[in-house]
Amino acid sequence: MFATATIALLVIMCLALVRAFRGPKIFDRILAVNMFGTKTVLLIAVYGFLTGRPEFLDLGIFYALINFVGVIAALKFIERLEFYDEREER
Amino acid sequence: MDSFFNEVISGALGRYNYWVVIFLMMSGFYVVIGSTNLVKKIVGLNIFQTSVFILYISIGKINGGTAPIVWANAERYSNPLPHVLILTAIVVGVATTALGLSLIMRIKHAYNTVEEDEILAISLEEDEDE
Amino acid sequence: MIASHLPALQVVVPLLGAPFCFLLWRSPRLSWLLATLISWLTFAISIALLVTVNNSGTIEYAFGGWQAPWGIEYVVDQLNAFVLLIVSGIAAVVFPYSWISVQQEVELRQQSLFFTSMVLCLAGLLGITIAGDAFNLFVLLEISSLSTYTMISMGRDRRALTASFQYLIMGTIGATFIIIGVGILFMLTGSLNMQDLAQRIPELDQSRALHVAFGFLITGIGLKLAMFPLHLWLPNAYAYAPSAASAFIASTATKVAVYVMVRYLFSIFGVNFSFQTIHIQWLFVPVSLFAILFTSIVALFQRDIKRMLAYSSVAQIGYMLLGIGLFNVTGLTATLLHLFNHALMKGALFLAMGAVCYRIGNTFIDSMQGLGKQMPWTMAAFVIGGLSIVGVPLTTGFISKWVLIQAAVERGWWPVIIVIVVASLIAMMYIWRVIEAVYLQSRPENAKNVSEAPLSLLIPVWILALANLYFGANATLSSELAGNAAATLFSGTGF
Amino acid sequence: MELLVNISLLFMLSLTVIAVVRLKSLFAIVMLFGIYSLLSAMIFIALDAVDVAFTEAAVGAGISTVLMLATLVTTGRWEKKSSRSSFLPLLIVSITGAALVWGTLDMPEYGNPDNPAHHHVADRYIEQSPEEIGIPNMVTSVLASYRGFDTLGEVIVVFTALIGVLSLLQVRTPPSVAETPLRNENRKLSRPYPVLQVVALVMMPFIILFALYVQFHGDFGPGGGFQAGVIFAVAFILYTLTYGLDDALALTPVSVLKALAAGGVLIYGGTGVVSMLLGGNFLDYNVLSSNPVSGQHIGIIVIELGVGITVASVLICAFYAFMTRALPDQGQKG
Repeated sequence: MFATATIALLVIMCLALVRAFRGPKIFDRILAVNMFGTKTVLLIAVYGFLTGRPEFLDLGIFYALINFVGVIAALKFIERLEFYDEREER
Repeated sequence: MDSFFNEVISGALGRYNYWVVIFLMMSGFYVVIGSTNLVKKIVGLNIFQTSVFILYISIGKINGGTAPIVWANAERYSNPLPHVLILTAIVVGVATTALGLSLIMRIKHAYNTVEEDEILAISLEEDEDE
Repeated sequence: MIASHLPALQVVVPLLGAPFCFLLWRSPRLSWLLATLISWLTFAISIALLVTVNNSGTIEYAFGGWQAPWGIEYVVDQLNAFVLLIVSGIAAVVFPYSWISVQQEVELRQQSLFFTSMVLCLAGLLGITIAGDAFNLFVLLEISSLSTYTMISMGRDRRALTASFQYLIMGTIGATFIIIGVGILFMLTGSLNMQDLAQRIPELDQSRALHVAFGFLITGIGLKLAMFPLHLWLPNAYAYAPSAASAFIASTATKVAVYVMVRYLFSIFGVNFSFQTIHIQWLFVPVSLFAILFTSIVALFQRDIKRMLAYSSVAQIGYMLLGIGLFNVTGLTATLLHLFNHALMKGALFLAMGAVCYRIGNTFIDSMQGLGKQMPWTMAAFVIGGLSIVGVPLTTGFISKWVLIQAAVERGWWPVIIVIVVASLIAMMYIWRVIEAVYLQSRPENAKNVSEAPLSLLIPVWILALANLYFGANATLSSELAGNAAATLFSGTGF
Repeated sequence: MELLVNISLLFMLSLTVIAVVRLKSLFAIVMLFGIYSLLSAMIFIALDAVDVAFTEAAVGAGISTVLMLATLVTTGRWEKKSSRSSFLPLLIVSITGAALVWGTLDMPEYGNPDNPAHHHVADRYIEQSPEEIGIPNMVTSVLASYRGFDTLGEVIVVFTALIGVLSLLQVRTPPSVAETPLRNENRKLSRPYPVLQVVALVMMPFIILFALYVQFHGDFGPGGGFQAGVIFAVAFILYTLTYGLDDALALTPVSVLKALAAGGVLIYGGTGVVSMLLGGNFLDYNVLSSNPVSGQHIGIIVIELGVGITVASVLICAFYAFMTRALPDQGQKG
């Protein structure tokens, strides 16, 4: 069961990655990165059980924290008008 | 012939990790020396260094090993020494990044651009004026 | 009790002195006083170390009480005791000098940060020299590099920022190459300790991975020591840094990098591997000959004298690599002697330029016209340093060039001697340009009158200038130290 | 299964790197760098390096990315098309890469337990450190004791970076006390992110608690002074992002941070000096107590504390300096 979950997570990570590459808008990328981060947290959890050492869940908590603060930082900085122009991301 | 292929395959399986990491390293290196935007150079430098870290950690991995924290069920542990070296190297890396980025901010303020070509052009003009 | 801790104290004193310098940020003067005190203390320690090594042989110090190779070890032998003396000696002269010069060239807000960086840089350079562990060397290298970038960026010209950034990129690439090399060595031997590596490498000399490690280490160190054509960061970095920083870095940083190169080539990889398996001399000789000629010519066309001196430094590094490339004991002796002598002459020259910059605000050759009458002492010191660069007898520069030529004669490589002579003539031309402007031309009408530099600048300049003359006239001490170290390295019993 | 995870992570890393080379939007590149860092941290977990994974995520995906974003605010987010030819860089990179690949042919096989790297120095760390040092996390043992001097160097590097950042970027001085009432009025009128501010305030104590846990649990699990310092700094970064720089500066004055940064280094170095005075070598913790193992414990706890203090204060201070440049008018906006 853990194996299936791992594969599913890896597939979803690839999909998020594609969104992060293609954009086209800034917000698509931020959302993609956020989703990617969430999946990493889950992958850490699943992988821990898969290898039999789930005590490394600490790491998962920390990734979630970094993810949260990172997204806030990204949003905060693109608030600046000079920074956010209407040009399409490429 | 058969044994030759076996050798190639097992040789490749024993090294695919290194090869991918070398590809990553070289891509990062290319971004550093190939791009003219200073921010992108710093990103490239980080990618280059991070990939070197992966190389080190690959050196320390042992098949069937587990994280080097005492565990009752452990058969064998992976090598902790590369982990220690890389912890130090990561910290050195972020220190360099912070310094590089603050330099970029000052350069932007002084030249109003962060493209190497444009800065070079301005500097050449300045050299001639002197 | 203290005697047994000297190797650790050599680095720990400046390393832990730096935070105190920083804590005195409200009073730059106190920061500077502390920095000066630290530099004198480290100089005293390095003298004590040199004496101990000469009397009782190599000293080893195990950090944390863990024996090598499990712990980190410091090893002092004749070679690095000599380099330690150069680095701390230059620091002991430059640090007292820095106060007045920094007053004028660095913003008040940054002054105590500048002194802290100087101390950190000193600690890093000493640490690189003394380290007996390949990875610890990398960490200390980064301490010295980061503090150097900081010092360079404090120059007044905005080009100081770009120079610092360029150095940061090149320096970090170099450092990363070094860790790749060290990583491969670790992969092959399982050790990071230099003595331990030296024992394990000979068994592996046919391994392709070892050859790659060698390549990466040489390229990485080459970036750090501005080996031609990897020198592009150097001229701007030296030209736009504050004067005190230029003087300190120019006379120590590249020397330490040359030392690391020698250490890797001779002690760690071993003479057999470096010169008979890889044939590194076939890289070093042509590259350094080209570098000597090319950068000397480029130096001729510089209007900023600090920049001219920077190009001349690249040429001098060429001489050092040439000495290694000649691959005999005399050649290596010339390299080590030149480490010492070049530190003295470039120190004197850059300090004299700092004094000029203090009075007239820049170091352009046009602005220095007729300065010989107004700043006679500074200019006289500059002339002594300049003659030393050219290699006039009775100066240190002559000694190292003479030994280098002897080494070339031993090899029978006459073209090399011709290149050395031609390069010396070119050096004479660029130094003559300055002498002509300073003594033979009159002060321009609109230039403001200046007086001689203050004593606190003049004394350090003259200490180094006189050292140039002293060690030029009486070279027994320096040649003995260099000769002994070179002989030990060649005998393969290095460390 | 582990092989599959490993290979797919490497595959995703390669894709990310290719995208970074091709993209022109610096914002996208920085975001992808965050992903790159998370992915490599995942690889570190898969390769049993949990401590490294912790640090890489903290530094790469956390601190570096935030600092890069702050830089982008001042520099703009588009890379200009360069006229420079990419032939020479490509050549250099290909030669370097080819040399490395050639070298791998003689490298010991990946993951083989008999590799020389595992059997010289490392054996002792694995077999004896639990008795000699007495803590289960071998990485912490090696980091703090066997190679403790490297770690002191690492703390000094962080400290050096602070010197550099402070000399290049000045941290804004917060408004004086005289202006405070007016400022408070202004703030009441414009509370831009009420939800975020409440969330941040609720989370702060937990983040700090987590930082303390990582600090003191580092002997038993992944973590230690450096990681704890970063988490601590993240708490204040969150506070700065939601409440503004002025409030953050009032909470943690820069002069205090600077003193703490130097203090952390001195705590670490001081431990070494004390052990010297007690008759051992520099950083020899055995002499700190009558029993060597408990001496090691004391030493490691103290130096990890020094690391944590320096790292936290340096990162907070550097972040403030970057914020001062990136969002200079934040005080008025709220």
